[in-house]
Amino acid sequence: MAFDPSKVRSDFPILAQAVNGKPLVYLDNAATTQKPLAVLDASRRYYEEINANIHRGTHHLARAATAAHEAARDRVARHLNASESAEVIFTSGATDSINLVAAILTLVPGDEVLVSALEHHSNIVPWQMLCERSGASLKVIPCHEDGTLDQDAFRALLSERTRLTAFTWISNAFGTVNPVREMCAAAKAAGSLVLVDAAQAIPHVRIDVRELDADFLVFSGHKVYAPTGIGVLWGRRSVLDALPPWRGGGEMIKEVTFERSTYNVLPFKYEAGTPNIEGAIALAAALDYIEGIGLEAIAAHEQHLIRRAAEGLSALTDLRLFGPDDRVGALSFGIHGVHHYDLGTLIDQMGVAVRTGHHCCQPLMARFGVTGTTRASFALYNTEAEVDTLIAAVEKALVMLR
Amino acid sequence: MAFDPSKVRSDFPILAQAVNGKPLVYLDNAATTQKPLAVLDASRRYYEEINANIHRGTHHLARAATAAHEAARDRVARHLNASESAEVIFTSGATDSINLVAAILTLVPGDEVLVSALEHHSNIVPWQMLCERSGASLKVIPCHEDGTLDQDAFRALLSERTRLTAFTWISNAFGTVNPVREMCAAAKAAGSLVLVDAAQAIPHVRIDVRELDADFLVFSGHKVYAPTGIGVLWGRRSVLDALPPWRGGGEMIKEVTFERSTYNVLPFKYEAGTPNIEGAIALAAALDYIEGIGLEAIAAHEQHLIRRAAEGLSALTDLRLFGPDDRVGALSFGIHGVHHYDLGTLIDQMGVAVRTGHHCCQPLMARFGVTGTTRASFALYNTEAEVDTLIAAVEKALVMLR
Amino acid sequence: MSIAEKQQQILEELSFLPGWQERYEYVIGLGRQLPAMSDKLKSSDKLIKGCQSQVWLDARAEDGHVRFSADSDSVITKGMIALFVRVLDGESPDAILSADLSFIDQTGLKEHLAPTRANALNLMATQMKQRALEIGAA
Amino acid sequence: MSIAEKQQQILEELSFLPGWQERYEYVIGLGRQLPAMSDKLKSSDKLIKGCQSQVWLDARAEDGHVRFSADSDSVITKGMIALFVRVLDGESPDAILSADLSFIDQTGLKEHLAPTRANALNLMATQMKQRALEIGAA
Ligand SMILES: Cc1ncc(COP(=O)(O)O)c(C=O)c1O
Ligand SMILES: Cc1ncc(COP(=O)(O)O)c(C=O)c1O
Repeated sequence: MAFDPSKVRSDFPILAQAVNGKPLVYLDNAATTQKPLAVLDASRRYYEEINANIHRGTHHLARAATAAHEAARDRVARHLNASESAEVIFTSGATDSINLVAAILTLVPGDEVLVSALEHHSNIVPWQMLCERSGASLKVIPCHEDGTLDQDAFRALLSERTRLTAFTWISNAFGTVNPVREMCAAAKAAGSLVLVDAAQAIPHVRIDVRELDADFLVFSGHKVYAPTGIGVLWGRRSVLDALPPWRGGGEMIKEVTFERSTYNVLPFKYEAGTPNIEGAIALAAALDYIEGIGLEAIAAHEQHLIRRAAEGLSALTDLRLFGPDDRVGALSFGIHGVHHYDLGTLIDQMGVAVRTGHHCCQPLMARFGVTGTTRASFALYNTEAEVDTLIAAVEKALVMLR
Repeated sequence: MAFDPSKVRSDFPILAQAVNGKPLVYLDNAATTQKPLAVLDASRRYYEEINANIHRGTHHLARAATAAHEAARDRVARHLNASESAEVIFTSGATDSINLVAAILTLVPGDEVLVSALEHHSNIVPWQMLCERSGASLKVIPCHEDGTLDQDAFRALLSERTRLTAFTWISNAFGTVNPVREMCAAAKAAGSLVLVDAAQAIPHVRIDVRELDADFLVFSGHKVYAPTGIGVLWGRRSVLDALPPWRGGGEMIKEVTFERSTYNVLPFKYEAGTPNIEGAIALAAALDYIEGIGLEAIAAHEQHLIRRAAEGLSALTDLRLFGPDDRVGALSFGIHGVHHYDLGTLIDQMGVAVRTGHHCCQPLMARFGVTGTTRASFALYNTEAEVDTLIAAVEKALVMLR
Repeated sequence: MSIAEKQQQILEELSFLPGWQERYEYVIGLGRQLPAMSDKLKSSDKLIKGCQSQVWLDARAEDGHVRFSADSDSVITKGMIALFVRVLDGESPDAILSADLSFIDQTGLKEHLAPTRANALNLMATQMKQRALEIGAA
Repeated sequence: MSIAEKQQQILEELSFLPGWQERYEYVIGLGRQLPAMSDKLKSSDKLIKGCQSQVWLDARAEDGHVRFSADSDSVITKGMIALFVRVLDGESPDAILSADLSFIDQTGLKEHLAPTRANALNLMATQMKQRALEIGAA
């Protein structure tokens, strides 16, 4: 195994608790991750030492807060290998980032937006709203029985009408890893803009936006050990410079008169109002934290756990695993004759936290003819013993339910 | 004096520091307030004890986090005396809240949006963008020399074409308190929707949305001792129920198919994606904190300080105070022949943090023929001694500059 | 037995079950025993859509009394509904309308439920009263 | 005196001023001594708009050398520009283009400035080199 999770568990005080008298086994990491002390301390230090409103201040605290906020932007840019920090726009989360892009694009009837069958509602509904507003149409890349996308169908759907292609790097429901580089290349060859939803990728894989060659990439801080309320839109400068602003307000303007306002440059053009300064700083601390352990070591550890879980669970009668064997992060399953909600309720009584339901992927659930699944998802602090507890809890619940 | 600030200063660790060897005197509270330990502890406790993604979770932590988040909504609703908690929508800040309202309104050419000359850019630019999009026109309520709004002109500007009237409760630049109840009544009598910007009001005055009778009221958490990245839109149910959603994504939907999505009820309809759960909980803690001291006692204390500052400063040669005598929260001044930026730079060297510049109110500055002012703004933890330090620092800077 | 007596009986039965496991087995057992509704009856106007599980509720008049049937795709949810059915089935509309259904809070079961499910239970109680009202007025 | 020598001289002058107050008085004094630009010269193409203060910069050729004049509504900003003007005024385009202007970082003044003002200083240095380039090429 790549690294020893027992060494890092003490960084996460929440994990030490008992639920219903049993030790908490937190396997709902695809929904949100827990936060290490380094991140909590960074937030707190910000407020205890340098909190001030940023950018326009002349005083000492305003200078310190501005410098820390911009250093956080640099840190994110470095993590993504962006060409410049100004391409990193802070938002309130992945959903906010996707809505930003959907709001600033102008489409006309006949234009097409292409999304995949694996998408989270946050990467579907904004495009539906854009299509409704503009008369463009939404096309869907179908997926195979094993939860991977049909690449032939994808290529057949691409045309000169495709204005924007949006797909997730890793499926939050099934853990499917899409061949994002190839998909970006194909979409761009067809002349489409490309948005990659990295909400699930950010804690598990190395992201290099220059190598990826997408136009937009989004993620949320809370899924990568940072707080809620902070997210990122990375956008290619040449694309964003040509697009209009979205939210209006302080900071995003150059000059305001009642007759006419002119807008600021990137990244401020898209950051109206007081940003989540603390959140940005804590996100930078979270990236420092995972890089301190090593993203590759974390990924290897998580892969080991997810394989162990898949093996153990697939031995149970009538259990069906969704998604391909080389899934990352999330493991989804269903059990014939057992409702996922009942299973989730019972294993919660045993201290095991998993997510049940549609995982904000109703169209994907419909495609597989289910109303939901049970999903265990993994983070750097999970252990082999926790995987074994999960399997034993599911077995015990099945005895009660059948 | 209503209460003794020395008793609460230890709740704010940041205030104990020295800047350039002098004790920090933080008088930039209209830009952002400092956070008491009770708020920092509430954030931290959330992450150390119950952090999970909310609403759809079956497990113990998800239940606890959901309950805490909804209790925070109830707390805000109670603070505003809202008819129901569902009228409280969490956003990322006041700017986000105003943009939300501007985005969901549909206007046509001939319609008018009325704003006041006192507004912050965040309460101007979203309406300009709405007017640009729709062909409606923006009208401006002018202000008198003393920085109060011209109420006769306001009434003359109201007509059956006025679709929305937006004004601030308290001016961030001058501390002017608008007669919001009367203004709401007049605008509603003319058939207009009304949005009240309570960004500056929230830390200083008691807000009762039922008594106020506006349709929308917005504020940011960070200006009322809560963290950055959380804000509120209160909206009247009958109005919001009839308006379309804005951001699309998880949580705000009822059912998603690729053909068509249906939307959730209030407040979720306007809360797409994972919200700033921690921020909402910390905001509730901040409201508890100020109510624990007593909003009326805080207001009386701040009034005492601002009057002392106004008296002391107005004794200085060539100094001009902006705004009316009964200003609240912020005190703005200019000194003939001295650039506000130079003044701010020098008093910062003496540990005094004020804001200089246009305060995101360029049209108001233009109205008064200045490029900016120096603004001292007050919070519950400020003291008489700090006011005296401010005055002495300004005097010393003037000696250096003249 | 009155509604209050039936509620008391349920609370007594549960008092013999100290652990979460026995209580859940009891609820699951109730869910199993409640007859399934025919697919014909499961029309969309009978459907109460929860966040995670679906519930069907039907009510009809029989000699001035209300007869309930209910179903769910989740057996635990179905067991919780069975508690209500056991208490209210066969009672008069008036008795149902004036019943205090807060006994469910005393079962200690609600604490284990997701807020959405707990809300679904409240919704369920409201719906049963609503149907009783319609039948009483008819 | 070469550009480097002039910079050295400024750093020496500042080294006699230990406190922030003396250093700011020095800068303010430089700002006062720098002649005001005529309103005619203060055209919008000469304006470098900062966040808080405005700066006007003019450059013209004189016998193959560059003559700078500058102004600002903020006297501290003007004093900071005066440091650059003192160093670069009257030099050849080539000398200006190859000058290392990082001496400003060693003055310790930049730490006291808002990031916007510090950026404005960098912008100022860039602009002065840009004008020198234009004059050299003309
Ligand atoms: C009156 C007023 N409105 C709106 C805002 C915008 O608030 P935020 O930047 O938190 O979105 C401010 C903040 O300065 C303000 O003072
Ligand atoms: C793949 C994917 N995209 C987008 C989102 C939305 O993220 P957020 O709710 O943080 O905005 C999620 C979160 O579940 C996700 O898993």
